[in-house]
Amino acid sequence: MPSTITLPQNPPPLKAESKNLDFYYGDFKALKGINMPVYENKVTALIGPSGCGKSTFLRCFNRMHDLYPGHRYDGSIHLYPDEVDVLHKSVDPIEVRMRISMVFQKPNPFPKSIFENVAYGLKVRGERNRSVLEDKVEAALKGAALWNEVKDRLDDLAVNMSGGQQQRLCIARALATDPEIILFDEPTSALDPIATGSIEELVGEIKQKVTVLIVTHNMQQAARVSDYTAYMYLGELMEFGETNDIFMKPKRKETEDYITGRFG
Amino acid sequence: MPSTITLPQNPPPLKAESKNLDFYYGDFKALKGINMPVYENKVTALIGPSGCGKSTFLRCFNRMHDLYPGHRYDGSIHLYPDEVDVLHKSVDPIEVRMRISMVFQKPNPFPKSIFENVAYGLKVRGERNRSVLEDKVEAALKGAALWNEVKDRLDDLAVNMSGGQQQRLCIARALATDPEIILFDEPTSALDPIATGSIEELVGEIKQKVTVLIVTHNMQQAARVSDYTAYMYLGELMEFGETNDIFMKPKRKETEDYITGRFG
Amino acid sequence: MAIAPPDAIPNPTVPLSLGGEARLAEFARLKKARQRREALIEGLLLLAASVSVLTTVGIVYILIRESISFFSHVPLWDFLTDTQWTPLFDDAHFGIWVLMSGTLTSSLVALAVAIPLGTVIAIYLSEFAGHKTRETLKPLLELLSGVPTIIYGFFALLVVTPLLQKIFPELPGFNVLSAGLVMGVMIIPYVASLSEDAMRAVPMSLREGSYAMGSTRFQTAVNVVVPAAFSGIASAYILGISRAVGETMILAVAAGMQPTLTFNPMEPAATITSFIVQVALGDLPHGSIGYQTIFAAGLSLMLLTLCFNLAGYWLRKRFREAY
Amino acid sequence: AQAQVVKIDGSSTVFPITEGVAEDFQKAKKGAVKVTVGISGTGGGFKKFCRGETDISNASRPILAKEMADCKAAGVEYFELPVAFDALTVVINPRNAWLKQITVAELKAIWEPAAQGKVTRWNQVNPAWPDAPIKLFGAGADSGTFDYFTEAINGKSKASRGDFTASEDDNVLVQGVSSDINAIGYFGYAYYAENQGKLKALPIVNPKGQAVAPSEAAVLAGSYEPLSRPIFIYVNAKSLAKPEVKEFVEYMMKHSAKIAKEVKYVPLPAKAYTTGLDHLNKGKKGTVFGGKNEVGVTIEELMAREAAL
Amino acid sequence: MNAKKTLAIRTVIRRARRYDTLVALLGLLALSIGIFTLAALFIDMAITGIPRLNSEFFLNFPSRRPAEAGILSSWVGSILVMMVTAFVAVPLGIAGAIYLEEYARKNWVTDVIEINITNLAGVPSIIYGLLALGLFVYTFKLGQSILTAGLTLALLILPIVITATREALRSIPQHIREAAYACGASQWQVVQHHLLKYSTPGILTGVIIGMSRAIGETAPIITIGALTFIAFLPPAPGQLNVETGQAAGLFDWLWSPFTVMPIQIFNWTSRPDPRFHENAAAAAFVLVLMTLSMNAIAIWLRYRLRKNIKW
Ligand SMILES: Nc1ncnc2c1ncn2[C@@H]1O[C@H](COP(=O)(O)OP(=O)(O)OP(=O)(O)O)[C@@H](O)[C@H]1O
Ligand SMILES: Nc1ncnc2c1ncn2[C@@H]1O[C@H](COP(=O)(O)OP(=O)(O)OP(=O)(O)O)[C@@H](O)[C@H]1O
Ligand SMILES: [Mg+2]
Ligand SMILES: [Mg+2]
Ligand SMILES: O=P([O-])([O-])[O-]
Repeated sequence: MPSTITLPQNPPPLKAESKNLDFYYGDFKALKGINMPVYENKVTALIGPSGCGKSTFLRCFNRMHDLYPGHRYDGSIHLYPDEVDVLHKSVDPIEVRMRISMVFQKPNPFPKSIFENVAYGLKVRGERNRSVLEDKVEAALKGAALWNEVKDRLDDLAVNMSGGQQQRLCIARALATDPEIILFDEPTSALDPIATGSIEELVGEIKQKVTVLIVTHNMQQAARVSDYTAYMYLGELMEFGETNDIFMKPKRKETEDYITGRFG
Repeated sequence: MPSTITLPQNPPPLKAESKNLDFYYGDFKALKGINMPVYENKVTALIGPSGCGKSTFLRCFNRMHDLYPGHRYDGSIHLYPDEVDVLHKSVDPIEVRMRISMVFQKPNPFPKSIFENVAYGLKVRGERNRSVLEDKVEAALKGAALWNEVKDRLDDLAVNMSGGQQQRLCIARALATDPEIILFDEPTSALDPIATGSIEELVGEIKQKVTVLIVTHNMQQAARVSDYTAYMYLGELMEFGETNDIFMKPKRKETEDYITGRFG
Repeated sequence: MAIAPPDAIPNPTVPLSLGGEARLAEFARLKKARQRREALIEGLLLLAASVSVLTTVGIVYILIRESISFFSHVPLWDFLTDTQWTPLFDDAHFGIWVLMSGTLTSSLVALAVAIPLGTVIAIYLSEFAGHKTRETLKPLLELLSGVPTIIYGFFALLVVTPLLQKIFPELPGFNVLSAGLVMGVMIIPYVASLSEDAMRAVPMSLREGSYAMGSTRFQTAVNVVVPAAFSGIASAYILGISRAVGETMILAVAAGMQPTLTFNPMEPAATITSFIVQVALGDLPHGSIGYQTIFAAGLSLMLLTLCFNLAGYWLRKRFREAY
Repeated sequence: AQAQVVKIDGSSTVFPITEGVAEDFQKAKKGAVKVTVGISGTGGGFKKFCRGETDISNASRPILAKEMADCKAAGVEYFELPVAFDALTVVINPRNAWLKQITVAELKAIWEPAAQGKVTRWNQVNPAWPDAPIKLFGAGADSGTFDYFTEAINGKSKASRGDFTASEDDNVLVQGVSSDINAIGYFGYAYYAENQGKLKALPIVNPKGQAVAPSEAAVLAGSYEPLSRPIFIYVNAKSLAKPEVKEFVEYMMKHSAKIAKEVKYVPLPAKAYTTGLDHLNKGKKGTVFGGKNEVGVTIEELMAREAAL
Repeated sequence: MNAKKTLAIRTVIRRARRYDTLVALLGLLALSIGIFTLAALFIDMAITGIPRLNSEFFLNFPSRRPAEAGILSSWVGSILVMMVTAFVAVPLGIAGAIYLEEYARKNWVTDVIEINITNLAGVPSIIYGLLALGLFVYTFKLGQSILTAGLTLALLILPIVITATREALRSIPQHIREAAYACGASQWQVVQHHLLKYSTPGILTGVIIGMSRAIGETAPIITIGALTFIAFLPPAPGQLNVETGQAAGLFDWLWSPFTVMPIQIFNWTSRPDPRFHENAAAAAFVLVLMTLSMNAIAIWLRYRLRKNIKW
């Protein structure tokens, strides 16, 4: 079944684009021919019922699946402006991950200090200069709206913070390396409403600087934070369009059923 | 906030009743002053958002919490006709459990043969007579609509059956001892739709003989199988009434919000 | 081992000016370079992992090499059927059964202590004891396995044997019984600790199922927990058996090293292990038949433990935890 | 650079003496010379000695023809220096009231290879003795004690029954005999002397028909026969070129008498030690026993032979 | 429910509960057998041995005079041997475990290694002694040296270290690895920056338990032929020899003859003079104290330190 893709009238510059993307967990085909644009400095939400392949799709962008044997990509995801295909086998997944950060469902700070958590991406990139590190950590923590809360205890263990703070820390960690895209996989599903609110706000802010791709199972959240929405079902992209359109006048019956809660 | 309890016009005989039931996990008060009737040979469904205390309440009936240190009851659950308070500390929890069976969320057959699984409760009750055991096992398996599928392989290991069969086996195990009440804690949440359907059917049948208390997170299921429904929220019983009433004309806004999916 | 960081910080690492094939080639080059480093590390790690294999190969090689020379002097048939073991005497006999009988008898005595006690302790700790009790008693029990075995040996000889002689006045000063009993106590923690781990790994839902049927702790333990944890418990037993069969110093010190073909624990006996140290204690004239004898004995011991380990492997495969 | 180490190995019987000398010597040299003393049994000691692995070998019997050949093949020449006399002691449990003395023939009946599995009760040896099981304890097959005892009793070195508790560790034997009323065992006199409370030494009927218990006097008088034996050290002639070895051996010859007494052996007359030194200085190598384990050599005979080298 | 049925059920329950009591009692009894043995052993040694424990006992070499004999050469020997053991077993064990847990793909090679490690853990220690004798002493000609003993014990405890490390690695949740990879870390960086750090308590526990096992091992050391009177210390690097004026090399001590605590104990107990048995008891007391405190530290580490790493 072909996807219903409604491109915006004046499309913003493309940041990435998946082309005929199939994905296999061993013999199981979890993604089926996904074609989808990702626009620069916009938030794109992936929605769909549990098991439809949202996370699978998201994790293709930073080649997270490479960590597990038997996981296989087919097709391509092009990154703009240089148009490199991140799934191409000559491309080092580590390089891809250096350009595309990720924030996970459950906050997963390293059991290290707050400072070291944020600085980690920089260290991996070879940055050793302490003052550069300090500046970038501060900027990232400010960007993640966490600086005021933690500036006096940068050496405390990150795992002793609250869930919401931990998730913001993970966002700071992802921001610190100036990525081109940040992937969010249900970043608020382990958080309470207040923490959720602050993360949503944050996503709205960081899109000034970086392109965001976010998986969520919460329709309201998708509606609140995203500019574009993709509805997936059974490994296929059913519908893609501007968020307002998708939620107000979905083109497909399936999308409408899902959005109105009649199903799922 | 007082519960909204709508008793039926011609109430059937009471089988059990919780009175001012509080429950504590250590310092955390998980149940707050629950008063609720359970009618004989009826199915009562407990619904409510995750974490509201449904399982906690259910497990008070067979004193399952006694297995863990620091879990504390306050209040009472009376069992009729003899009006014994199952929570009273002079009452032996083992005796309570012999009168009130339970079926769990995940099928949990013992690593024994099918026959021995079903016969287990009888053996615990001191039954040694092989022919009595055989008769009762057969009756229970028939009651759980499993007899035809397994009668030729009663000596096979129970863990080699499918999930749905295993859950029906657990029901047979619970039925075999002629309990007065059977508690179901989300018995179908680990099963596929077909297995779910057969379990729901089964619940409808066994209520001829035994009183059923069932926890479910699936509104449709509650509507389909139960005669009475209790809606719980944050450890409190919000509303109790006949299932039709609760689903058609809930008395409280919260109940309505939950049932219509506006929340949760 | 510090890994050189990827060359540049700004993204992308490959300049935008490059295009098409050249670009991909540059990517491939970078990837290769990193993969070489990683492959080198992986190789080193693999090397470390194979040390254990080399150890086994070394053991097997040494045992077999010396045993081959041994069996060129002593017919295998004699080795297996002779009822005397006097390899260093003028009238040399090489009946391994003499040592096997000692090994088996002492192991049986030890296991008769360790397996029931260890199992009961495991059941108690996992199903009966409260959290606090378990967390204090289990470590305390595990200390038992930390005592050097030579000390157990003297304990058996100087404390336990005299006590036993009060009960059995006929008991000789060196006997398998006393050594075996002490060895059993030494093995208890191995059996108990591993069995308890296996029992505790049984999911609570299974226990709840049993309790919900109205069973007691004992009924739950015996009918549900133990069968569910069977393969883990079997591994614990196998480890206990390997320990018993391979224990050396307790037997060397307290069991008398008397090579007689007997299964009576009330008598002194030599085991494979105690024979090896006994010879090692004295002389090891490299290349002599005496030297080769201990390797032949060692090979028999190795085969014996291998049998048990294979049995354990099979048991684990056959009775994988099914919950 | 390897430190200067004097390597000694061999007999457990001789060990206490060598160990004592080593201890005092190292103290006297303030740790500049290191001495290791191993216990491999006489036979094991000679194996290493004749491969040139040790400087000095302790021996509780003379070097045997086969060992001489080994040494020769490896080009190892040696000096033979007696250091003391020992009374190989046959012990029984102190509660054993019926055994007063024993003859060599009776010992042979108990210990000969043919007795294995057959002679298991005391009355099988001598009908006058009770119908009780015999519990046997003896030196391990690598020890000079075993060689000497089997030679003296059974007439052939290493010819013994095998079903007894054998140990290189004499204390194991002490423990065994002292805890069993039906036990009989044998080892060096020193171990008996230290454990007199736990053991009873059995008088042996000597070739002259007298029952003699082991004692310093009996050894000196030559009446504790055939179980009196000289014990030796053998010194590698090449090693003697090393100053520390030479120094050690000289020190040993001067102090053996005192230490032998301390560890309950019978010291040789002072002349024996000076003769030994003499041999060293004059380069008189070799053995006076001709590769045979002779039984019943008395102190005088030994002195005479050594003097004649 | 009628009264008769209730009564019947109560009888059944009461009967069943009797077994509960019985098993609880049996369990406690069995536990106390173990713990009493430990106590008896400890007290027995303490009573005999403690009077001998003074500074001289630790600073004297063994001697034929029981009152002057001490354990200097043996405790120094034990520590040196342990150093070699740790130096070999710890890096090898950790590296091997990292390979198996993080790198190895599922194939027959890893299967072989896997089965092999399980088997090695069950190989009697005396067999390691034979390996050392045949291989290190006679084939590689390392002699009866500290090096030989250290290597032997290292092989002996390798499976313990590997297993402990693997368990520690396994207990690190996958999401930590994913987080690190998502930051652009390479596989080795993930190991180096994260896995090794977070598994330290577990690894340490395994290493300590392995070392406490090694320090008490007697049989393999006897097998390599180290039952010897040693009244000197191995040469310290740079130590001047009074006679020759030569300085000892940095690693000379590796080739030095040695003795260790269990051997010293064994030696003393096999002496006729009962006063040596007091020495043996005292040395045994020291050894047991050493192993028990190592075990206690390991257990403490396992129960406490692990709690400090939260995910
Ligand atoms: N590691 C795996 N191996 C095999 N199948 C997998 C694996 N991970 C996911 N799947 C399957 O792939 C499909 C898509 O899974 P995915 O996790 O992408 O769903 P999702 O849309 O993120 O769902 P959710 O909202 O529950 O997170 C599902 O059918 C799932 O069962
Ligand atoms: N063992 C426990 N210790 C402490 N708190 C607990 C425990 N079990 C449950 N709780 C808490 O008690 C509350 C009620 O839990 P309960 O499991 O009864 O919820 P529930 O309604 O059954 O939810 P669900 O639909 O997710 O099963 C929750 O806040 C839960 O976190
Ligand atoms: Mg997902
Ligand atoms: Mg629940
Ligand atoms: O150790 P031996 O003196 O008996 O050779």
